[in-house]
Amino acid sequence: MATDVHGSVTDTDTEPERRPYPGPVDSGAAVEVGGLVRSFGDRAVIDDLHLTIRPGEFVALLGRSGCGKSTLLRVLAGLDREIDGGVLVPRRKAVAFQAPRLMPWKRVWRNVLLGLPGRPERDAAIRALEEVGLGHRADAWPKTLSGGEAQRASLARALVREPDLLLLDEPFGALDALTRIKAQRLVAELWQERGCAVLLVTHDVEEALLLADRALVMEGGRIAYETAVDLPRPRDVSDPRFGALRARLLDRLGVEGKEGPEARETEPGTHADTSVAA
Amino acid sequence: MATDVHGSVTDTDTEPERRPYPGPVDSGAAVEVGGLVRSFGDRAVIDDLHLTIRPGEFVALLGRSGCGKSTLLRVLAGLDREIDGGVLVPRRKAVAFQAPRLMPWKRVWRNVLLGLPGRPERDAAIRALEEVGLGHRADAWPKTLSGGEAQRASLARALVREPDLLLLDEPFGALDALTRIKAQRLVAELWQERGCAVLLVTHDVEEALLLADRALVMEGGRIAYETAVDLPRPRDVSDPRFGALRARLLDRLGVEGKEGPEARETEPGTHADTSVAA
Amino acid sequence: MTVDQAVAGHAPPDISAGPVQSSLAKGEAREREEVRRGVTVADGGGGPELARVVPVSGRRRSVPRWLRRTVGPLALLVLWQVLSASGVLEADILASPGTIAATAGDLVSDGALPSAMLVSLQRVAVGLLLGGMTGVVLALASGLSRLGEDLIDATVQMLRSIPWVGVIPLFIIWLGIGEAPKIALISLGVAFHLYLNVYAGIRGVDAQLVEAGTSLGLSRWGLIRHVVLPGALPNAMTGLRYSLATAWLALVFGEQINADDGLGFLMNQAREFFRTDVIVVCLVVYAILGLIADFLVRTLERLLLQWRPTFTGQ
Amino acid sequence: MTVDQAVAGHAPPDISAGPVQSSLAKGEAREREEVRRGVTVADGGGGPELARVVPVSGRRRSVPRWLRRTVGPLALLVLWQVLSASGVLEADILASPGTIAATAGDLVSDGALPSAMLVSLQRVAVGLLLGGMTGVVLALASGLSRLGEDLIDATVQMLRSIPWVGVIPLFIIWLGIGEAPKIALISLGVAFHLYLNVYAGIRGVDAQLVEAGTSLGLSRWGLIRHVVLPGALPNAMTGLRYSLATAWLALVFGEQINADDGLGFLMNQAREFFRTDVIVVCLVVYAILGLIADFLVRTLERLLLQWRPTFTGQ
Amino acid sequence: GGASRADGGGGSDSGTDGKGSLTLNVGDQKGGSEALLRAAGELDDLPYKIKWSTFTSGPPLLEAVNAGAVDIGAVGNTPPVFAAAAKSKIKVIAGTHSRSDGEAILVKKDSPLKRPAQLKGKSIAVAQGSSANYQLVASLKKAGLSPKDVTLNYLQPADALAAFTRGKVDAWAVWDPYTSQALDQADARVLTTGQGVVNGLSFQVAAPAALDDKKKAAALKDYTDRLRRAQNWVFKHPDVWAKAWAKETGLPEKVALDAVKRTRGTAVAVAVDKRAIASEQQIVDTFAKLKLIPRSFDFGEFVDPRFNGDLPPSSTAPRTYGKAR
Ligand SMILES: Nc1ncnc2c1ncn2[C@@H]1O[C@H](COP(=O)(O)OP(=O)(O)OP(=O)(O)O)[C@@H](O)[C@H]1O
Ligand SMILES: Nc1ncnc2c1ncn2[C@@H]1O[C@H](COP(=O)(O)OP(=O)(O)OP(=O)(O)O)[C@@H](O)[C@H]1O
Ligand SMILES: [Mg+2]
Ligand SMILES: [Mg+2]
Repeated sequence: MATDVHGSVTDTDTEPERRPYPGPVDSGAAVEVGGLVRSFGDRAVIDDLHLTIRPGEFVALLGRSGCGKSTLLRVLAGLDREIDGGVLVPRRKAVAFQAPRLMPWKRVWRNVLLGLPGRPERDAAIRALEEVGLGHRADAWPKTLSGGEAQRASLARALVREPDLLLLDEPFGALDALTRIKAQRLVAELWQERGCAVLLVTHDVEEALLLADRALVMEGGRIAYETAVDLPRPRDVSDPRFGALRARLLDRLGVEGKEGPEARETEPGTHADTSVAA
Repeated sequence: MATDVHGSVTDTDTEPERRPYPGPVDSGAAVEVGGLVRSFGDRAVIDDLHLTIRPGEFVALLGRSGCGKSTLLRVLAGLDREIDGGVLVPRRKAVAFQAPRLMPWKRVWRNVLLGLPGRPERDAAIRALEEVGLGHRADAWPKTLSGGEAQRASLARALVREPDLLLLDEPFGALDALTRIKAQRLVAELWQERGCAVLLVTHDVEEALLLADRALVMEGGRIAYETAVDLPRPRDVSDPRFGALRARLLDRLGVEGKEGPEARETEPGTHADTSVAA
Repeated sequence: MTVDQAVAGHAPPDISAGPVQSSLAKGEAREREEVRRGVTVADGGGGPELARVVPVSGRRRSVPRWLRRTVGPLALLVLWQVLSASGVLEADILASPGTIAATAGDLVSDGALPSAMLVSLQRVAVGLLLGGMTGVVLALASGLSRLGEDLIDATVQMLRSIPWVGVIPLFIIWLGIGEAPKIALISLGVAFHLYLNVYAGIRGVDAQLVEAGTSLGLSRWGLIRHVVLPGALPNAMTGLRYSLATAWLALVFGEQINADDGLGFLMNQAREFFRTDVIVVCLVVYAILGLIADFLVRTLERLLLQWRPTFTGQ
Repeated sequence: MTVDQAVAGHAPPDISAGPVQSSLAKGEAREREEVRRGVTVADGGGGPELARVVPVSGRRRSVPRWLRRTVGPLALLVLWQVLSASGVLEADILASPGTIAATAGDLVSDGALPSAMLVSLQRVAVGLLLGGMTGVVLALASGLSRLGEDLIDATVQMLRSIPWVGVIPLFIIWLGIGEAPKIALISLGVAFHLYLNVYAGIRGVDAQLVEAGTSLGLSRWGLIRHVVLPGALPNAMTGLRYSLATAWLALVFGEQINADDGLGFLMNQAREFFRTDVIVVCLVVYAILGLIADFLVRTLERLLLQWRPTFTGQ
Repeated sequence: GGASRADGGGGSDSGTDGKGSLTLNVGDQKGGSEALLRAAGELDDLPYKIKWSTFTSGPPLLEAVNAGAVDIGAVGNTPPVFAAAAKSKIKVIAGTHSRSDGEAILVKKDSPLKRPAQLKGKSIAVAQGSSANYQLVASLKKAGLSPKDVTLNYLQPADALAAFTRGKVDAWAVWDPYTSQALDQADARVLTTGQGVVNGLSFQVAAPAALDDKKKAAALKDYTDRLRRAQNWVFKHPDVWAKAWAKETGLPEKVALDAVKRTRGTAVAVAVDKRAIASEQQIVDTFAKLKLIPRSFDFGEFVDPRFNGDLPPSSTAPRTYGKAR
């Protein structure tokens, strides 16, 4: 397992904290969040959130739409600093935003290379794009991409980097089943190879359970539920433990929890017992 | 069932066709597409596509990312006219685009009412927003919405209209499991009540099978596969016929087709037998 | 696309006749639905009224752009000629195009106009360069940082509103009566225009893209180069449009200062000497310069803004 | 947000020391990974180097915006006073702020300045109104339709580059020497500025939003009102900035024609009779007008563009 | 004076004086005819209306005359030449002759230049096409120089003042009241004046259309008579006039008084006779030679002598306040 390694302390290289918060600072963590608060106006979207991610850990973040997942990611990416609380993150981060956010004035391959150190070559971009099945669109302008293509370009852009923390905000949401599987596999492989910490926001419980070491559920501005996914890899959705975990998570997410280990086999996917009236 | 009623001919009120194409023009169809071609540069993204949708029919459109689904929708919405071929669509259409496309300069509730005839009241918008769980954000500026919230606002905007054809481009892609179920239910209810034709682009095979009368798979610029979903409503994912259909569709979409009716129970969701190497 | 195009193939939904809609109006809709679905299969039902999506050919615009754009100016010219010929526009109000052409011919053949253009062109070139750099640098300073904005923006907004004719004496005192004050005047005009537009452009760049750039690890300069400046480019083009025109317009004032050649001088002199025909020739030259500037900027825009699928269409 | 903010809490990834990266570089990455994961648990591994995300307080800007913006102009004023007091700026080059204030006081107390301002203000108001409407209507015509563009745009681009001083004689002939030519001059300046910016704004509206509007069943006018115009608003604001300044600047020329009052007249007369101090007072008035215009437009922007989360921030 | 303005309202109506159905449109400059007539009390019993229009200088005023927007206006001896060269619709109907001490070439007090001949190779500021332009050319000619022997720096008075003060030019050819002002404020001294070099004439220029209108022509005659009387009044009351003039223009009173005594007050109304035409023709020919106007023409065609009547000939010596400063 990848998550059981945490080593000695590294220097954090920042000024002393202004507002001390509980929790270890000098652990060998990849992410250390303590007492984080982020408000828009009166509404505290993130409210006293605590989170530690170990180096090399793959964490999935689930939660209702609008619960503050993207906001948390922006804070971790260092993009939103109107916060209270302590946040320690690696210097080297890569983000795939929820919206693709490609620079419209750069062709796709240039978008992929944007910000890379050195003088990366076009080939590097093409290779990355090919991995997400976009090699043929490398020279396109971003605004001519389809929704899924743009999302994949954005993913490729995040993945060519070599970060210590990879932040992925619903990176597979606009992909069809097959493309999604391939992209998931790609992320899993890269994570394995590089050993970076990953925080993946997703709405797909199975995706979370297939990929992550740990699944978090955000609610009320904090991590309301957390479960280790201690299944051996490669994981199999047909594994009863998988089914149990899924049921528990879906239950936590408010989808009617008929699903138990015993009901699993008749309740596929996230749609559980959804029935549409007619 | 809603789809077995088609009545007498209505006047199409258009000039005679310039380029005759096979297929009935005067049928009581809600959408009539014949020999549609749409090229970007040399690449024909839509290539001799034929499609008929009956009034009140709910059609799901699946296909690989970048296969031309959104392009087809834009043509049907009358937004893209650099085409060859014949396209007949109702005058009254409503579209929820893949990206939310909210007017950033109008508060959410005003976005919802945009383009409605008469002098619709704020209340109408609030009600529509509440149905998608966004009542509390009615006064927000679009750019402060979360991804899922924006998508729901866009959906609400399409649903307050009373079209003869409702075009939905992955309207639930950014929603969490519970919100998604609610939104699906909402669309199903409205469709039932209004009897409009619906074309739903989705990547979720189960979603397609739960909602649609017919599922299409687009490939190579045309409708490569088509299957009626002749299951009684309300539908149940645990129904063996449902499983069989899902397996067939997934197979058609390129996800390794171990799924058969007999394997269904151990292969939940769209992820079929995906396993992630570790 | 234009509104023309957008609306043509897509008649607005003509639902206005129906009763006022409630949000997701249920009652009325249900009744209609029942009729349609055959719960009361009264008339056998019928599909909705269909409309054809009329294809437009992608290459329908066979007349090249620049040619179509000459229509307006040409029409103006024709109008002028017609009015002159028909006597509506008397010669002492505005000479006919023919007379003007003759005067222009004289001015060209005696070398006055070419030499004036040459002299002015040099001034304009230098002024554009200096003013352009100043304007862009100031816009960057004040567009990119709050401090810069606090210091620069109000100051520039203030100075920009000053009529430069009034400052010419100060310019003479500071810069003498050689080329310096002329070029300074041109530069000032150019700088202010570029400043205003580039600044607005920078402040109009989508914050989401700036965030994305930051998160990609772009350095400050990288962010400017790859995100902020390209994002401000459309506005910068408007600024350039202005600047090109302004540079030539500034000549009228700049070449009041101890000049004995140049387009501005020619025009001032003509005005001083009541040479209406020469004035009109100068005006025509200015108009042509405006068309050239427009053509240049359009070409630049086509090259630099091709990524931009805006309302502009094509 | 500004680049400052964006970059400050987020040091650029310092990977430059590493070897050149291949796309999703596998070989080298794998080695590192093995070390880190403990396949060779050599040094026990260590987390990556962490950096604190330094919170910024949301209400850190206690000094109000308009106050901070006075810094630049005030600094200029102080500089002027210092230079004057220290004798670097001799009185015959540029009188000291004190002298100018005294002159201004005289001009105010004898009613010359207030009456001039009042007269000019009326002209400016009418000119702004007429020119503004003309400019916006032209911009709409040419921004919204291809035909309009073909007919109007090149023509306006051409006329815009014409120096209006040169046309004053024609104006006198056509419009007489009353209020008409003065207001015409102001209107022209205003119209061209608004045209240019609004047109650019319209042509910069996101085509996707226009599509969305069309698909929502907006009529042609609805599309203009709800999509195109709001989308062009940021540019229109830049145009307004220009227009406000231009309207006052045009007075300098407009009030050469048969005027015996007005700011432009005051300035022209002062120039005619070497009243350097009055000229400077006029310049200062213009500068203040510029600041007021800036303030007005900023306020408008705050009201009308609050939806716009751009690089502007706050 | 100045209290009797009929309506002091803003707008372009600079104001109207007098009563009656006939309205005379008069083009004026600040501190010009209107101030003069008012100060002399000549506006108190007008049998027709005068509508004043104010212009910054002679050329735009003549543009307005040409356009028929004003009926009459006063300008110097040079603007009519250019206006006539451009075939403008103007007629010179009356003149005044004053001393030409105000038309001067100025140098700095500490300048080594003593005689006009020493101007060779020097840089001289002058407003192109102004009366000073002719004066300079004529003075140079008198000193045996041609314009090619010097560097001409074309500058408007306000700009020239700056250049002259800061020593960017060696000399400055200019007219009153600028001459008085420069002498007073800019450490200047007179190198030479236009006395005996230029004709010292100023003109009333009318629109032909107004002259063709019988009633207007009569009013014009009355108007020029009033001007002549006002001119006589000025000579007798230089201080009062200087004060009024200074108030109108913002000139320092001392400068105004100097200018009045040097030039303005010395004017006598004269006929636009053969001699006046001949001296203007000289300007025409000079400018034609300098290519400032495209070709020479007959200035006489732009003169209407109908009001010459009993006026003294144009050679009448101007008055004088004794030794000019
Ligand atoms: N700038 C802002 N001003 C006000 N409210 C905001 C702003 N940005 C985000 N919010 C609100 O904060 C809440 C959390 O937003 P966030 O984007 O983090 O949601 P999310 O968990 O990512 O949801 P989704 O799954 O839909 O993307 C939302 O309700 C959103 O409307
Ligand atoms: N304006 C354009 N110019 C060139 N190519 C385009 C343009 N618009 C779309 N395309 C291409 O056409 C193809 C189909 O696009 P479309 O948006 O229809 O895909 P889609 O089926 O909706 O995919 P997705 O599921 O990813 O949204 C894509 O490969 C896209 O890159
Ligand atoms: Mg989100
Ligand atoms: Mg799509």
